[in-house]
Amino acid sequence: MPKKGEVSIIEKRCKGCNICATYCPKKILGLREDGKMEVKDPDNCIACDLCELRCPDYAIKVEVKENNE
Amino acid sequence: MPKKGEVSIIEKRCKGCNICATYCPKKILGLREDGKMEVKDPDNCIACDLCELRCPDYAIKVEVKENNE
Amino acid sequence: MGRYEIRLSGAGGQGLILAGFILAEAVVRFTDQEVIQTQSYGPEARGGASKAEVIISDEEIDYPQVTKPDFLLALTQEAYNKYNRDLKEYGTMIVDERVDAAFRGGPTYVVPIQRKTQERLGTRLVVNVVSLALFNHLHEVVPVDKLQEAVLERVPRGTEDLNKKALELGQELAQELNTYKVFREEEEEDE
Amino acid sequence: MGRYEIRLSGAGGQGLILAGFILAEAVVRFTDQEVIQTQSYGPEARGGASKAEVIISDEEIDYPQVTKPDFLLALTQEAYNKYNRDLKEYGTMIVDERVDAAFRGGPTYVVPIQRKTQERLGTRLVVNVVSLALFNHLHEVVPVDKLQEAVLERVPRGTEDLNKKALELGQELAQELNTYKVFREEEEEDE
Amino acid sequence: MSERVSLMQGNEASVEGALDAGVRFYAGYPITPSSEVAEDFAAKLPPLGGKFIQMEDEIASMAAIVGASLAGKKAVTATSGPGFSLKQEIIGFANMIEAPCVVINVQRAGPSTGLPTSPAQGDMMQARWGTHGDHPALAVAPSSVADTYLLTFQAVNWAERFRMPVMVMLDETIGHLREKVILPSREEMIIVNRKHPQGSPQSFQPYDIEDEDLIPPLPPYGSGYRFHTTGLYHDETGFPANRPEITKRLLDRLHDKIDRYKETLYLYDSFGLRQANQLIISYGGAARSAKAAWRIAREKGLLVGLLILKTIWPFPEEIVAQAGHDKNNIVVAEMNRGQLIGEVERIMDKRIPIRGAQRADGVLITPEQILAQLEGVN
Amino acid sequence: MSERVSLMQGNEASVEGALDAGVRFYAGYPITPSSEVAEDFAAKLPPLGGKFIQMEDEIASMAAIVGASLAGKKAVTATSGPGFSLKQEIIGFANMIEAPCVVINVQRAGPSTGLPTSPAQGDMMQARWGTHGDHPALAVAPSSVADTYLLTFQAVNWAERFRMPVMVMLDETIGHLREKVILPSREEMIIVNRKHPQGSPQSFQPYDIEDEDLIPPLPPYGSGYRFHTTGLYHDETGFPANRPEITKRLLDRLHDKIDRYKETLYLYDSFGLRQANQLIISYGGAARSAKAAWRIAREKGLLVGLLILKTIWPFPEEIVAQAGHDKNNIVVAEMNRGQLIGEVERIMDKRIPIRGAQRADGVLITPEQILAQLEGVN
Amino acid sequence: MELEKYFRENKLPHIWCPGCGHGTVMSSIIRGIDKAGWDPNKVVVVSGIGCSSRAPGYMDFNTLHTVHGRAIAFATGIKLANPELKVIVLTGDGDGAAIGGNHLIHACRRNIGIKVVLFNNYIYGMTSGQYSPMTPEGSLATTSPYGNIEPPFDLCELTKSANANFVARGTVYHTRPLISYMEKAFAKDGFSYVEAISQCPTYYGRRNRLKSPVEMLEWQKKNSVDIKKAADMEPEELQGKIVTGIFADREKEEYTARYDRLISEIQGGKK
Amino acid sequence: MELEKYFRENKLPHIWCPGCGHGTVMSSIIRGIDKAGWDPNKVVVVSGIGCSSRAPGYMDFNTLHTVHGRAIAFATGIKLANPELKVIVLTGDGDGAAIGGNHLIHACRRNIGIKVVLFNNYIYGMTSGQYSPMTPEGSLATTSPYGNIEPPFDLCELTKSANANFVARGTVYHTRPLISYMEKAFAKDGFSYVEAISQCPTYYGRRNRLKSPVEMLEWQKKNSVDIKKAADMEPEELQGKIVTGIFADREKEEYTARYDRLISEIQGGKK
Ligand SMILES: Cc1ncc(C[n+]2csc(CCOP(=O)(O)OP(=O)(O)O)c2C)c(N)n1
Ligand SMILES: Cc1ncc(C[n+]2csc(CCOP(=O)(O)OP(=O)(O)O)c2C)c(N)n1
Ligand code: SF4
Ligand code: SF4
Ligand code: SF4
Ligand code: SF4
Ligand code: SF4
Ligand code: SF4
Ligand SMILES: [Mg+2]
Ligand SMILES: [Mg+2]
Repeated sequence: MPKKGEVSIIEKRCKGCNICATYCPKKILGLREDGKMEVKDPDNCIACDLCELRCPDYAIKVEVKENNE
Repeated sequence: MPKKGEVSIIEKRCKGCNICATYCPKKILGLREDGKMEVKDPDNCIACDLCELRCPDYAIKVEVKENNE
Repeated sequence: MGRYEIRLSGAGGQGLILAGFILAEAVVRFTDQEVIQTQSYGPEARGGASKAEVIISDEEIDYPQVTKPDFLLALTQEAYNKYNRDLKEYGTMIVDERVDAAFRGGPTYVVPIQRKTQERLGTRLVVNVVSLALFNHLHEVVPVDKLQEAVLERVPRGTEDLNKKALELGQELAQELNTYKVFREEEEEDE
Repeated sequence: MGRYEIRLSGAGGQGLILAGFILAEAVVRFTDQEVIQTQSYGPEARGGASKAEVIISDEEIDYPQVTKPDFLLALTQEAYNKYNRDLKEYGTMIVDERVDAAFRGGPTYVVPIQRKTQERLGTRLVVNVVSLALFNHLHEVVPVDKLQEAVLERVPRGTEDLNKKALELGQELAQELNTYKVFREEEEEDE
Repeated sequence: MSERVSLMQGNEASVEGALDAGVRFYAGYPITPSSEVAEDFAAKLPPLGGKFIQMEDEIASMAAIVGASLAGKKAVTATSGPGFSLKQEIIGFANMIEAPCVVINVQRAGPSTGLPTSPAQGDMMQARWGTHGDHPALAVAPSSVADTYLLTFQAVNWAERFRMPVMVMLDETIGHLREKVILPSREEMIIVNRKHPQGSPQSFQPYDIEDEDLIPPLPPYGSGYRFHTTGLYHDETGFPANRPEITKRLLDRLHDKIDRYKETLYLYDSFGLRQANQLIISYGGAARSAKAAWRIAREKGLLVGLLILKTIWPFPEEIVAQAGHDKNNIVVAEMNRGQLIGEVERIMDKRIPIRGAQRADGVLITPEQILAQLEGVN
Repeated sequence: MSERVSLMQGNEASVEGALDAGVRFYAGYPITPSSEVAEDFAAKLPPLGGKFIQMEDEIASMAAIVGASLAGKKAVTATSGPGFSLKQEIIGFANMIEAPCVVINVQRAGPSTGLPTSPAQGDMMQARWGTHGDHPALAVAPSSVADTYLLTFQAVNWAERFRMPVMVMLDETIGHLREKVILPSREEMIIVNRKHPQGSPQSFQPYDIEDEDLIPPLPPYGSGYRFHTTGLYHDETGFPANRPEITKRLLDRLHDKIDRYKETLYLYDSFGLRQANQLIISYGGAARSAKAAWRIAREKGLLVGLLILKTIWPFPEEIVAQAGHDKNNIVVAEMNRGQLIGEVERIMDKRIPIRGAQRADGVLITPEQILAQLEGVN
Repeated sequence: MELEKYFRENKLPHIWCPGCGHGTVMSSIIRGIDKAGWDPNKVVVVSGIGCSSRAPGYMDFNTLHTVHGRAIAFATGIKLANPELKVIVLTGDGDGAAIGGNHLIHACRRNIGIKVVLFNNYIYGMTSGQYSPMTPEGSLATTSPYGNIEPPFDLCELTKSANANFVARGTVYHTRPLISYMEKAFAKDGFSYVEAISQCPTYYGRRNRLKSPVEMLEWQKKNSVDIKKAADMEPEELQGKIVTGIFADREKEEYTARYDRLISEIQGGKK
Repeated sequence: MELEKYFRENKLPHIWCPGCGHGTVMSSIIRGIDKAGWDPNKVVVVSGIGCSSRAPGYMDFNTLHTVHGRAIAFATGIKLANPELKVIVLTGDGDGAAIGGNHLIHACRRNIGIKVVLFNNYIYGMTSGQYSPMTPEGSLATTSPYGNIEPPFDLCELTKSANANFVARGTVYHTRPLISYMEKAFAKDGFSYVEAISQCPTYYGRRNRLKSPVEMLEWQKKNSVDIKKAADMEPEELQGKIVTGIFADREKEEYTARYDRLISEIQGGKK
C-alpha cells in the first residue's frame, strides 16, 4: 500500500507557476481563480514529495501521514 | 651520398648558447674563446639544418651546396 | 495644457510600460506638445508593482520626473499601495474594481477593467491597451483614430485585431465612467 | 666622508648587483655611515650592461640617485660605454683590461680582473667579489675581515671557500694597482 | 533635409548618434542601466553590415573595440560603473597608443554594486583619473536625449580626430529617459574621419606628426602600412624607447594634442549669465533640475544665471571662470557628494562662495535642493 | 626592546611593516616594480603559518584578500599601475562592505605599460577617484624605507580600525631603494585589531554602529555571528535597501567615519616652516629631492619651508593651508604632470602663486628642478 | 525535510519570478547541505551578481554577495584563510561562465575545496535577457535578436579538463538526481562543480516560445540524456541535448590541505 | 628559408637572454607563416605582455603589443572587424594561461579564426621568475621558494574541451614537428591553439638545476611523449611528461564566416 501524504500550501509564498500540479502523479492539485495553488483532492496524496521538491517557492509541504494500520 | 651544406655564423647575433653545436650530428661546430660560435669543420656539414632551425638567435645559416656530381 | 503628470501602474508584465510608451509616442506624432516617458527598471519591472510615467506639457519639460501625478491608473492593489501616496490633491484616479482605493479628493473611477477585458476578449493580455483607451478618452490626449494608429504600430504582429477590440472596449468603458465613479469619504491616512 | 657615489657595472649576470648589496650591507653593519643602494631592474638587469650603485655618506642621504659617480667599475666594454659618461671629473675608475676606456682626469686602473679570476680560481663566477675586494682596498670602506664576514653571509652555501679566495685575489690585485694604473691623454669626446 | 522628430530614449539616442557618425563596431557586456545601448546596437548593426559582439566581460569589450578601431572601424562600447572600473586599464592603453574609440558610461549609483537602476553622477572624476599614470581625458555629459545624440556623434568625431578614447558620461536619468527629440537631418551632420598617412608605406612612421597638428595619421590594418604599436613609451617609429627626451615628448604631445584645441572643445549651454549675480553650474541629469530651479528663481525675480556643461574633460576652466568671476554666489549642482565642485573651487577666487547642491542617494536631485543654495530665496 | 638596524629595500620594508602589524594573508599577481613584495611574502608567510597565494590576476587577488579579511585574517595585496587599475572595481566593493585590507601600489611610469622599471607618482589621483561611485579613500605615501615600514604598519592598523581598504602609494624610487634603516623594536609597535561585536550572535546586526564611533564591529566567518554582506546599498542588517534615507545614511557614514577622525590621520613631516616665506610641498620619492632642494636653498640663505606629506587621502587640507597661508610662493614637487597640486590650488587663496615642479619622463625629479621654482635662487 | 531551518524566513518570498527555476536549485542546495550535516556557523555561501546570485540572501549561513564574476576568487581567499570553513559558491551562466570563467578554471586547477553550483538558465536574467556563453545556438535574446550564432560552452567538460575533483550536471526537472549531485559534491574535499539547469521563463522562455515554466520543464525533460547513454551517441545526436550525470569523481589532494602540509613541513624544518 | 624577409632586421639581436627558447619559437612561427603564403600586409600579430609577447616587435607585419593577458580580446576585435586579416596571437604561460585564461577559452568557444601560439616556459620570465599556472608541481620560483604546490593546467586538453578547432603541442627541441604544427594551425579557418614548450634558462633553469639552455633542451627531449604513445600510458606514468602532438583537428564553421553569413541573411531579408 502506498504511503499517504498530507499536503499543505503556504499561500503567501505561492506564485502560481503550476509546476507542482502539472507533475503531481495523482493530479490532486490545481490553481485557484486567484492564481494560488490549492489541494483539490487531499486524500489521494501518496507523499511522493515531487511537488515539494520542485516548488520554486517552498510553498508546498508534504508530510507523511501516520499509517495506523 | 648525403647533401652538403655551407654553414655561416652571423657573429653579431650569436649569444653563444651552444645549442647548435650540441646537436650538430657531425659535431663540426664549437664555441670560440670569446663566446661566439665557430664552424670548426666546414666541409663535413650535411645540411641537415638542425642548427639553423634551433638557433634562438638566427645566427647560424645553412645553405645547401651545389652538388656538382 | 501645462505640465500634466500621468502614472500608469500595475503588476509587472501587465504591459503598462508599453502603454506609457505608446501614449508618449502618440503625443510626439500627433500633437505639438512636449512629452517625457519613464518607467520602472530591473527586478521592480518584473514582479510586484511596476509603473510607467508620462509627462505632457506645452512647454519644455526640464525636471523629468513625476512627483505629484495628476493622474493615476492602478490595476492592482500592490501597485495602488506603492504608488498612490504622492497623487496630487484633487488628482484623478482610475483603479481596477478589485483595488481598495481611498478617495483623495479628485475624480476616482473604480472600473472592472480586468474582469471586462477577460470576459469580452477572452484574455487579460490587453488590459494595458484597454486602460490606455480609457485614459485617453478621459483626457483626450490624441484623437481615437490616432491612438489606434499608435497602438497598432507597436503591438506584436498578429495581435492587431485583439488590440483594436481592446481599444473599443476601453472607449466603451470610458462612456460608462460616471457609472463607475465613486466618491468616498476622505479617510485618515495612517502611514 | 661626505657623499661618495659608487657605480659597479658589467654584464647582466656578473653578480655586481650582489656586490653592491654586500657593500651596502657591510656599511650598515660595520660603520656609522648612511648608505643607499640601487640597481638596474627588468630586461636591463638580465642582459647587456647592468649596474649597481651605492652612496655612502656621513650625513642623511636625501636625493638617492647616483648622478656623478666618484667611482666607476666597468667589467665590460658595453657597461663602460653606457655608464662612464657622467663620471665625476677626476673620478676614479677601475676597468677590466679588455675594456677600452678613456682617461677622464682621475685615477684610472686597467686591471685583468676577469682573466686573473679565471686563471687563478678556474671560474669567472666570482669576478664580483674580486672586484669588491679591490674596490674596498682602494677606499677602505670597511676592514677586510668585515668585508669577508659580509660576503660570506650572502653568497650561496657551498661557495664560501671560493669566495674567500676571491677576496684574497681582490686584495692581491689591489696591491698591484699602481702597476695597472694607466694615464691616457684626454681625448675629444664625440657624442 | 528635414528634421527628425521622434520619441527616443537616451540610450537609444547614443546609438543613433554613433551610427550616424559612422560607427560600425560595438563590443560590450550588458550592465544596467546601459544594456539598451548594447541591445540597440545588436539589432541595428548587422543590417548595416556592422558587427556587434557581446564579449566575455568589460575588459575584453574594451580590448575588442581598440582592436576593431585599429582594423579601421569606428568602434564603441557602453557600460556603467562596475564595468567602467574594469575598463580603466585599457582606456589607458587606448590613450597611450592613440586608438580612436568611444566609451559610453551610463552612470548609476555607486560605489560598488550600489543601486543599479538609480541615477547618479558619481563617476565624473573617475572619467578624469580612473586609469593609472598621467593621461589626458576627453569626456562629455548629455543632459537631454537630443544632447545624447549630438554629443555621442561629437564623441565619435573627436575620437577619430584626436585619436583617443572619448567618454560619454550619461547617467541613468538621461539614459532611461524617453522624450520628444528633434534631430537635425543626417545630411546636416558633419562626419570626421581619422587621418590617413600621405606618404608611402615604406617611409611611414606611425607616431610621426606629418602636418604639425600633433595628431599622427592612422592607416587601418591591411592597407599596406605595416607598423608596430605598444603601450610602452615609444618613439615616432612606434617602437619602445625610454630616453627621457622621448618619453617626455610623447607624454607632452598626448596632452598637448587636446590642450591646443581645448577652446574648440568646450561645449556648454548658458542662460541669463549677463544679468545675474548668482550662478548655477550643472551638467547631465542634474542639469534638468538646475534648469527648473533656474526658471523658478528667475520667476521669483532672482538674478540667477545658469551654465550647463556638456564638455566635462578637459574641464572648461575659462568658461567657468568667465561665467563666475563676477558673481556673489556659485552653486554647483550634481548627483554625487561633490566632484566637479572641486574643479570650480580650484579655479575660482576664494572670495566667491561656492556651494554644492549635491545628492547621492539614488534619487534625482530636485529643483528645490538647488534653489535652497541660492541666496535670497526666502 | 632594541632598535632594529639594517639595510632594507622599500618593498621589503612594506612586507616587514605588514607582518609586524599582524598580516597573515597575501594574495597578489606579480608586476614590476612591486614583485619583491610578493616574493618576500611568499618566503616569510608560510613559516609564520600565514598564507601566500599567487592568483590568476589582480582582480582575483583583490577579491581573495577581501575574502580572507572576512574570514578573519589581516590581508594585503601589492601591485603597480596596470594592476591597480584592474583592482579598482573591488576596491570599491571593499569600501562598500567595509572590509579591512591594504593595497600596496608601487608606482611606475604610465599611462599604460609605460616604463615598467621607472619611477613615477602618476596614480595619486587614481587612488582617490579610481573606482566608480562616490567613495572615500585612505592613502599614504612613504618617502623613505623606514617610512615604508611605519606607514605600511599604520595602513594595516587603519584598515582594521576604519574597516576599509587603505592604499600604500609607494613609487619605484622608494620601492626599489635599499637604505640603512633604524626601526623601533617590535614591542614598541602598537597593533590595532578590528572590533568584535559585544552582543550575542542572535541580536547581531552587521552594520549597526554599536558604540557610536561610526565603525561597526566585524566578527570573522566561523565565529557564530552569521550575517549577510552585499555591495548593494544595505541597511544595518546587511540586506539590500534602496530607500533614500537608508542609502544616504550609509554613504554618509562611509565618509564620516574617516572625516570625523581626519585630523588624527594627517601624517607629515615639516621643516623650517616658521622662518619661511616660501614653501615646498612634496611626498613619496619626490620628497627626497625636495629635501635636497630645501637643504640647498637654506644653505643659500633662502627662507624656505618644507612640508612632506605622508597621508595623502584624506588630503591634509588644514595642514597645507596652515603651512601655506603666509607664504609668497608655494612649490608642489611631484613626479607627474601635476596631480596633488590641484588640491593645493583648490585650498589656497588665489593670491599666493602656486608652482609645480613636475617630472613625468621616468626619471627621478632633481633638486635643481625644484630649486628652479623657488624665487630668489639666482 | 525542514528547509525553513536553513532559510532566513523573513526574507521570503524571494524576488524570483513565478516559476523561475532558481528557487528549486536553491532548495536542492539546502537539501544537500542538510545531508552534509555541516554546522551552519562554519558554512560560507558566496555569490556574484545575477538573479541566481541573490540566493545567499535567503540562506541562513555566512553569506557574501560580491561583484559580478569574482565569487570564486573571494571564496578562494576565504577558504585558504580558514580551511575549516565549508565554502560554497553560487553563480550563474553569466556570472560563472562569461566574466567569471577564468576564476572557475583556476579554482578547478588548484583543486581548492570550494563547491560551485552554477545556475544555468541559458540567459542573463538579472539584466533582462541577453545571451550568455551557455545560450544554445539559434536562441533569441535581447542581444541576439537574429538568433545566437555563438557555440555554447560545455562547462562540465571544461571543468573536468581543468582538473576539478567532482563534476556533475542535473536539471530542475530531475530534482532528485540534482539533489544527489549536491550531496556528492558537498561530501568531497576538493573542488566540486555542479551545473543545475534552471529555467528563466521571463526572458529565455518568453522569447523562445517556451511560454510557461511548465513548458520549460518539459523541455528539460525531453532533452536530457544521461551521461552513460550519451557515451554511445554521436555528436550530432547530442546537439542541443542536456547531458546529465556525473562527469568526474576523483580523489586528488585538496589545495588548502596540501598548503597546510607544506606549512608543517616548513615549520618542521623539512623545507 | 630566408627568415630575414619577415624580420625587422634592424631590431635584431632581440632582447631575449642567451639560449632563451623564445627565439626558436618565433622562427618556427615565421616558417609557418611563410608556408601559409600570406600577404604580410594582411597579417596582424598581437601579443600581451611578457618576454614572449615581445616577439611581434621583430616581425615585419602589422604588430600590436597590448596589455597583459588581453591579446586574444584585442585580436577578436581585429578579426571580427575585418575577417580577411590573418590574425595571430603570441602569448606566454602567464599572459595566456593566468590573467588571460578566460579570453582564451572564449575564443576557443566561438571558434573565431585566430591562431594562438603560447610560449610555455613554465615561468613568468619578464617579471623575473614567479611561478605560473603551467609551472610543474615542486618547481622552485621566486614566489614558490618552497616548491610549487599548485597543479599545472594541461591547456591542450582545456582548449580542446572549450571547442578549439585545432590544438597541438610541440617543443623547441623537436623543432621540425613544432614547425609542422604551426603550418597546420595556420592553414585552418577556425581557432587554433599551438603550445610551444620553450626554455627560460635565466629563471626557470637557474633555479631548478637546469644549468644551461642545453640542459633544458635535454629535459624537453627526455620528457616528451608523443600523444599516440601517451594514449596507452597510465596517468601516473604521464606525470611530469610533456605530451606532444595534435590534440584536436576539427572542421567547425569559423565564427566571423558564420557572422558574415548571418549578415547576408539579414540583408537578404531572410532574418
Ligand atoms: C562588472 C559587471 N558587469 C556587468 C554587470 C551586470 N550584470 C549583472 S548580473 C549579470 C548577468 C547575470 O546572468 P547570470 O549570471 O546568468 O545570472 P541570472 O540572472 O541569469 O541568474 C550582468 C551582466 C555587473 N553587475 N557587473
Ligand atoms: C595587468 C598586469 N599585470 C601584471 C603585469 C606584469 N607582468 C608582465 S609580463 C608578466 C608575466 C609574463 O609571463 P609569461 O606570459 O609566461 O611570459 P614570459 O615572460 O615567460 O615569456 C607579468 C606578470 C603587467 N604588465 N600587467
Ligand atoms: S509549485 Fe509552488 S509556487 Fe508553483 S504553483 Fe505550486 S505551490 Fe505555487
Ligand atoms: S506529494 Fe506527490 S501526490 Fe502528493 S501532492 Fe505532492 S506530488 Fe501530488
Ligand atoms: S645556437 Fe645560435 S646563438 Fe646559440 S651558439 Fe649557436 S649560433 Fe650562437
Ligand atoms: S646543418 Fe647540420 S651538419 Fe651542418 S652545421 Fe648545422 S647541424 Fe651541423
Ligand atoms: S528574470 Fe529569469 S532568472 Fe531572473 S528571477 Fe525572473 S525568471 Fe528567474
Ligand atoms: S628571462 Fe627567460 S623568458 Fe625572458 S628572455 Fe630571458 S630566458 Fe627568455
Ligand atoms: Mg543566467
Ligand atoms: Mg612564461
